Amino acid sequence: MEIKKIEKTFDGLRLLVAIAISILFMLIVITAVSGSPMASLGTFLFGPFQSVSRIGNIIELAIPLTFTGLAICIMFEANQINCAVEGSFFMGAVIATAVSVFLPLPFGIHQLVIFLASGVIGGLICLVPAILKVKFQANELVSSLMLNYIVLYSGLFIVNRFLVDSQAGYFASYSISRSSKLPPIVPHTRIHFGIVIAVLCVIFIYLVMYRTRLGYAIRMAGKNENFARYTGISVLTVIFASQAIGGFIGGMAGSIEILGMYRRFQYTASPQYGFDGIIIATLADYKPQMIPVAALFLAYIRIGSDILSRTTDVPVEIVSVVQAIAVLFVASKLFLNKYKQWAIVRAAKTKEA
Amino acid sequence: GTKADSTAAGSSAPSAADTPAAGDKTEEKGLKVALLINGVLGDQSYYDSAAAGMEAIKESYGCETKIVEMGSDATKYEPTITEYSESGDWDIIILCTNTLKEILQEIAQDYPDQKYILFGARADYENFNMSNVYTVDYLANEGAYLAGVVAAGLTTSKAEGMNEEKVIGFVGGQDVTVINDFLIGFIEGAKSVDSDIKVITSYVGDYVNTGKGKELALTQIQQGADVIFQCAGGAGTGVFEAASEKGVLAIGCDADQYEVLKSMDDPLADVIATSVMKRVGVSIERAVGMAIDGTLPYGSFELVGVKENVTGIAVNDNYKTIVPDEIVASEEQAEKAIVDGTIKVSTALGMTTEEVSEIRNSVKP
Amino acid sequence: MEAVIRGVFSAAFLYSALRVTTPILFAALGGAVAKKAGVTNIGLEGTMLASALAGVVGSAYTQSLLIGALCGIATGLLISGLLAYFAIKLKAEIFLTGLMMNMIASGATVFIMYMLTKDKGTTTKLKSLVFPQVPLPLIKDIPFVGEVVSNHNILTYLAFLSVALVWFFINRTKLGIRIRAVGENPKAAESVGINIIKTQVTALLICGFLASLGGMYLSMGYVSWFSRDMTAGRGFTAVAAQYLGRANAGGTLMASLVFGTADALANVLQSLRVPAEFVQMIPYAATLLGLVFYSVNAKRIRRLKKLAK
Amino acid sequence: MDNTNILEMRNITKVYPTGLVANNHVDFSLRKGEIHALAGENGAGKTTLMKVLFGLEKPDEGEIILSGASVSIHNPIDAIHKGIGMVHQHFMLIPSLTVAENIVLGDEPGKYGVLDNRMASEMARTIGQKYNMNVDPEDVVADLPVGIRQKVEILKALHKGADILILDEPTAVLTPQETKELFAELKGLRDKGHTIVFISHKLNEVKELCDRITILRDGKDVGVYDVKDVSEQKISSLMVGRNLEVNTQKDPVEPGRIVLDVRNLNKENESGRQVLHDINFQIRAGEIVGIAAVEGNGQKELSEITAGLEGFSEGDITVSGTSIKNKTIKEIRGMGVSHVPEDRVAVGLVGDASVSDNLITYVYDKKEYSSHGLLDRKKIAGYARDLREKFLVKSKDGTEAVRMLSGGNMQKVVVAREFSTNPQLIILNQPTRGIDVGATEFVRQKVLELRSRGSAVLLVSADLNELFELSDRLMVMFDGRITADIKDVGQVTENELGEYMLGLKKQEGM
Ligand SMILES: Nc1ncnc2c1ncn2[C@@H]1O[C@H](COP(=O)(O)OP(=O)(O)OP(=O)(O)O)[C@@H](O)[C@H]1O
Ligand SMILES: Nc1ncnc2c1ncn2[C@@H]1O[C@H](COP(=O)(O)OP(=O)(O)OP(=O)(O)O)[C@@H](O)[C@H]1O
Ligand SMILES: [Mg+2]
Ligand SMILES: [Mg+2]
Repeated sequence: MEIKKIEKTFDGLRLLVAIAISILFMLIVITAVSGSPMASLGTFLFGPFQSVSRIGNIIELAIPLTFTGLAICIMFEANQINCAVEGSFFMGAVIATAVSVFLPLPFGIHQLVIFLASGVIGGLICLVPAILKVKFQANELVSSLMLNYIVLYSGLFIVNRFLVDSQAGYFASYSISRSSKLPPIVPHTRIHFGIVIAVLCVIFIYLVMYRTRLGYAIRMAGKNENFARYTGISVLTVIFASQAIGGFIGGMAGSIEILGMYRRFQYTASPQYGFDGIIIATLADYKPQMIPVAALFLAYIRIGSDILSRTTDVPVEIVSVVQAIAVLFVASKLFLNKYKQWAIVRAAKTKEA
Repeated sequence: GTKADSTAAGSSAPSAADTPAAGDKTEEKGLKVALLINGVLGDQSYYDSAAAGMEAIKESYGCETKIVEMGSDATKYEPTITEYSESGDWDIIILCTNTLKEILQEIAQDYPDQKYILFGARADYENFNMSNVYTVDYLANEGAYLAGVVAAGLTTSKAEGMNEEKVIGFVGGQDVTVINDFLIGFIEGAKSVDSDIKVITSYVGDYVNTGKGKELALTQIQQGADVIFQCAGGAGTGVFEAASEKGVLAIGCDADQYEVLKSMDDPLADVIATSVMKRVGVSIERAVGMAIDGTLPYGSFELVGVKENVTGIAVNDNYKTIVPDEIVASEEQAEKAIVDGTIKVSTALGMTTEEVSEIRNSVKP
Repeated sequence: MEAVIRGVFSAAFLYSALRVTTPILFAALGGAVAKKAGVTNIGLEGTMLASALAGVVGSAYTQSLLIGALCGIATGLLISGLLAYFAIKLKAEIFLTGLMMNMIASGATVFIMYMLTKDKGTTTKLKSLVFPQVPLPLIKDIPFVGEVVSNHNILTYLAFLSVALVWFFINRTKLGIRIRAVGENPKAAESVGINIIKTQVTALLICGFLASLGGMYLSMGYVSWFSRDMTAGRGFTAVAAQYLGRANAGGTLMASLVFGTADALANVLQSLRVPAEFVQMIPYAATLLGLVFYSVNAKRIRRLKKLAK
Repeated sequence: MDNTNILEMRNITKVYPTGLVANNHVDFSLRKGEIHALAGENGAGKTTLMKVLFGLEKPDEGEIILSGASVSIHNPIDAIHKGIGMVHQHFMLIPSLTVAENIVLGDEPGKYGVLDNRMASEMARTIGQKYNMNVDPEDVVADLPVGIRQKVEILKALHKGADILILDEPTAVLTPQETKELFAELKGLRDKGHTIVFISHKLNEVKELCDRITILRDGKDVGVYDVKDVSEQKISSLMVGRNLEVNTQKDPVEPGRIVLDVRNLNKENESGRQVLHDINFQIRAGEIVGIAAVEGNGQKELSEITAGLEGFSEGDITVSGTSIKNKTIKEIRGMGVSHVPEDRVAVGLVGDASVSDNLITYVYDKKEYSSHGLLDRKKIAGYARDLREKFLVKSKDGTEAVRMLSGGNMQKVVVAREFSTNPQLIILNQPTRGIDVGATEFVRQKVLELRSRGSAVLLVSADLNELFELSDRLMVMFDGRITADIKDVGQVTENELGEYMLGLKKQEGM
């Protein structure tokens, strides 16, 4: 137990040091660019908490990140490096718009139908690389990267052809119908009902992964496919089910984002939440229960740097560098390893003695 | 050559800023103006032009200015605009495009004391109480029409670099309404010169892929195009490169791109026969000037185009050297016709996707 | 339609296919070298992007093409080195590290460009240099062939030459054998005294070098400036090409050519009456089909082999 | 042999990141020109100690003294420079390279960074001739049988100038004949002045080959002995710290009904080679049928086909009268078939999953282990705990990853899982490979327990002792055919069996 504690401590420490390094980097950049570095740093760090609506912004942004993080979590746990969640999210948003605009339904039912439709389409998209892998041994990472472009252009085609509101004056669909919106649930923010679904999804994925047969099969087959074959766990089921579930969540996430945060569909490029999901899942160490925490963290530094760039001269682009640095150090398994080894040796020795 | 002037002097619009009066306005310090854009700077056209307008406001009226790039994530727009409105620090908040219009329509009612200028859109004054918002939009199609006249004139002429075929090209960023508004005007203008003219249309797919922009232009040139109009933001620079490589001509967009490139000593400038201008910056400067004078009609909408000298084509040294006199003459004639209303240029605003693609396909080679 | 057919069967089309292939080929070859050492480098996109800017900045400020090129290469090495540091030395997930490199490059290039030029779009303000186009003596006079093959950018020739160099390097040099050993069985390589980390880092640096040439081709050959995110997914395509080519020099060349041709074709097809979105899909769809076709073919070859026995 | 130490490892302590103290103040020394055995139970720390010596692991304490001088060995290059070579238990070869390339790897001949292939082949040939181990330098390693690969491994170390040669369980994958050949070669090396460290769990081999022995127990060294002074009995009791009953007690069991029935089985592999020819045999309930064969003669295919892992071209296999043809592995397992695979790490276990997760594979989908549609964690944990206790798996609480266990304990996890399903038929493939005496004895005991309970057992093993000890009937396979079916195991000598295995002899009517 001693050792486990040391590992936990060091994982925590690594997280803190990683964050400290990225903040230090931010400080250096700010100093180089801005006249009043300390004030700017304060804006970056504390700005996001300065008003209810800004805190709201963090949570609003964390919602889609949580979904795609969960999707990636279950897909990668099955050892399928499938990046098609990106496509699922985009197409989910497109389908959500289509159903919202063209299929009038009562409030409540409308949302359910949309979740289902975009979830299904998202699931189907993520199944494509899985099928290509099973049938043609095509590497799912490569095929999903290519697939994302195909999905993006197909989605744009659908919007352009069927959904675009030529009165809008910009590239946007008809307005999302009132009956399908996800209402805000916290006053003075735009935090919408999607957060409830996100929490439910976290619980759902946690239960699937650790309390169901499918989850057991996914975890075992994901770590050793030979083992699964040999013990009679169906690898096909694992691949298809994990990709379908992940894709479903990804697709549904697209619809929730559109219904909760947008008036009209207006993406002209993919918003990259699928790739963000990979960051989230890594930060959370593929633990479903940690996904929302990672999502909130990422959302926090993004909102912080947004505020920073709005109020100072620091260009917003720098945030991607800061994010990447934080993620890199957190993901570096051997970072601070020397000290960890030292602590472990010491602990082991005291136990011996 | 009044069109080449950078001052805005709309003949009908109430004019306060038509003479740049840098010196005597600086005393009136204190007006704080913020520009919130739903993108990032560096497109060398729309947003940059607006930014130049802000710079001019600072210079001319001594305003304190700020530009906020809200990026492409649409979920950030509403909180940012709200935050700026709430702070009360800014006398005027300037917003742009239809994307922000819908958000502003809701926010503006909540902050009746805050003044807004919205350009590049037409606000819905009937359904929303927006007495604190002034809106101005541009007739880009009119400028593009003139470019079409010039392009068609060139391709059928014996000017340098022009081939036998009556083919011109259009490279757009994306197949979307704002871009297609240029396209429709361009095609109409070209056809007014010669109804058999062919226009090859390609879209880059985004506004950044310069390589693709160049590749598409090269392909068009290979198919016989000798004047190519680019509306592809940053990717459009690739079109100039292709034109320069193959010895044909190009037409720029939004700003006078010849002058922009020339000022950087860029040899590419020479292939730019003219540019379709949308003098966004000028219209901002003009509006703020009117606001200072207290003459800005908040609560109303203005549509400005060739007539107001906000859109149009760039008549610069290069244009004068490259374009033969008879084409210059026919362009001037078309311009007059637009100003006096004898020519009504179609617009892509309100057209369905099919209608646009029908027009586009009808002139494909 | 006619125009399209004329377009596809012309020397200009083949010429443009080679031109479009160039940056992808460089990056894919780099990816192949890394892959041989057991590292899938998904950071090619970022490496290319960063080098594209560095080359422009370097050549603009020194007015020396050589120094510009060296700056670009150094930046490619730097990004690869960073990737190696985190992925190889600190054992961060390689796939994630690659994505992060892309993220860093995408943000940092705009940031630096803005610092230098106050412009976030392109560097046209900087007077940077370009690599020259070179007509091939003798060959240039052969009809058709000359039009296709001659008068390319010097980097295009270098890219195709690199195919042979990479082949020789991987199969015939000591370092190449070591790289293969490390990629195939790192523990075994380590047990004979090969430093796995050093070897993988070297492979990644070579990868960075090649990718940097691909990046500079974009900003200093293809066009003459840097613009934000100008790689536009070519790095990912290179990963696909490298995979399709099984990380072998020849295979990677073939795959890159397929993609380059599909891309050139898409440009020509834009003048057809097909929705632009579908045309834009072509290169990616072609790659996806390539993946499928490849496996079908591999299966057939296996069957034939079986019959032969 | 003189009595001066050429190598001393003093006070070596190695703590793994898991907190496990693998070497605890270990002293180890070598004399020039000796073959020195290193023995100990699974997880005693043998491999770790040698990895420290070869620079693959960094010790947390202690020093290494080579030829009288204190040295530090940071990595294998240092070790190689100092004349230390290591042959790992698992092959360390690059399959796609040739023998010559493998041998020179790390120290390749050639100018300007270009590999000189001719020179490499020449060097490989020369070194092979010098030590009388003939291999074709141009062969690609992927195509070679294990025996030859073992030689390549040794040549590789010798080529690098190893004076001290560490061999970590080199015989685990060899046939008796190959082992004999290896021993002759090792003795030859000793005579040429090389010093050899020999790790093995087979004490008879230690007795036959080695001069001295160092015994590790639980990470500590329990002493150095001259091999001629200690009996096998004594060695194993030193290893485990208690006395061991080495000879398995086998109760007579009356075989029952036919459980496994294999008829006219033929199999063609991927590349079209016929690997099994007309295999026919039965196994009855309560019967252990052993298969003896040199590696690559179809025994692996036979066991994998029977377990359902691979299909077959012709014939039929029935278990208790039901054919397994076109059945999924899950269905086959449902028919009461269990299987202990040859490779526990790659196939038999999920290294990154917990010990408990590795134990519950066959019960997690049973009704009684779920409630309300979710897995009942308490019940499952209880099941896993019972198994750990029953099969003496050394693990704290079952939550640590299986890869942290030693080889023997890993094998116990596999055995625990496979034996606890009440199998009608169990297929055992190398059930005790590379595990220590104690664990081996334990596993064999469990096999006999199954037999008493009426399971049919198909046993494939490279360990002839094991086959003799456990089998009620022995079959020999050669070139995909059954060449001998020995009903009375007591009647056949090891030598005779070897002749069948090598295809020198064939039983009448086979
Ligand atoms: N990399 C590692 N990380 C953590 N623990 C390890 C590692 N390598 C070995 N161990 C543990 O250290 C102990 C000693 O292992 P070692 O391999 O030295 O034993 P061994 O004597 O070689 O056993 P065997 O006979 O099974 O090969 C074992 O309990 C093993 O689980
Ligand atoms: N990375 C690791 N983390 C934790 N434990 C490990 C690790 N690598 C190896 N081990 C443990 O250390 C033991 C020794 O590892 P090694 O690679 O020497 O295999 P081995 O013991 O020789 O193999 P065998 O299990 O066949 O005896 C393994 O049996 C395993 O239990
Ligand atoms: Mg060992
Ligand atoms: Mg072992």
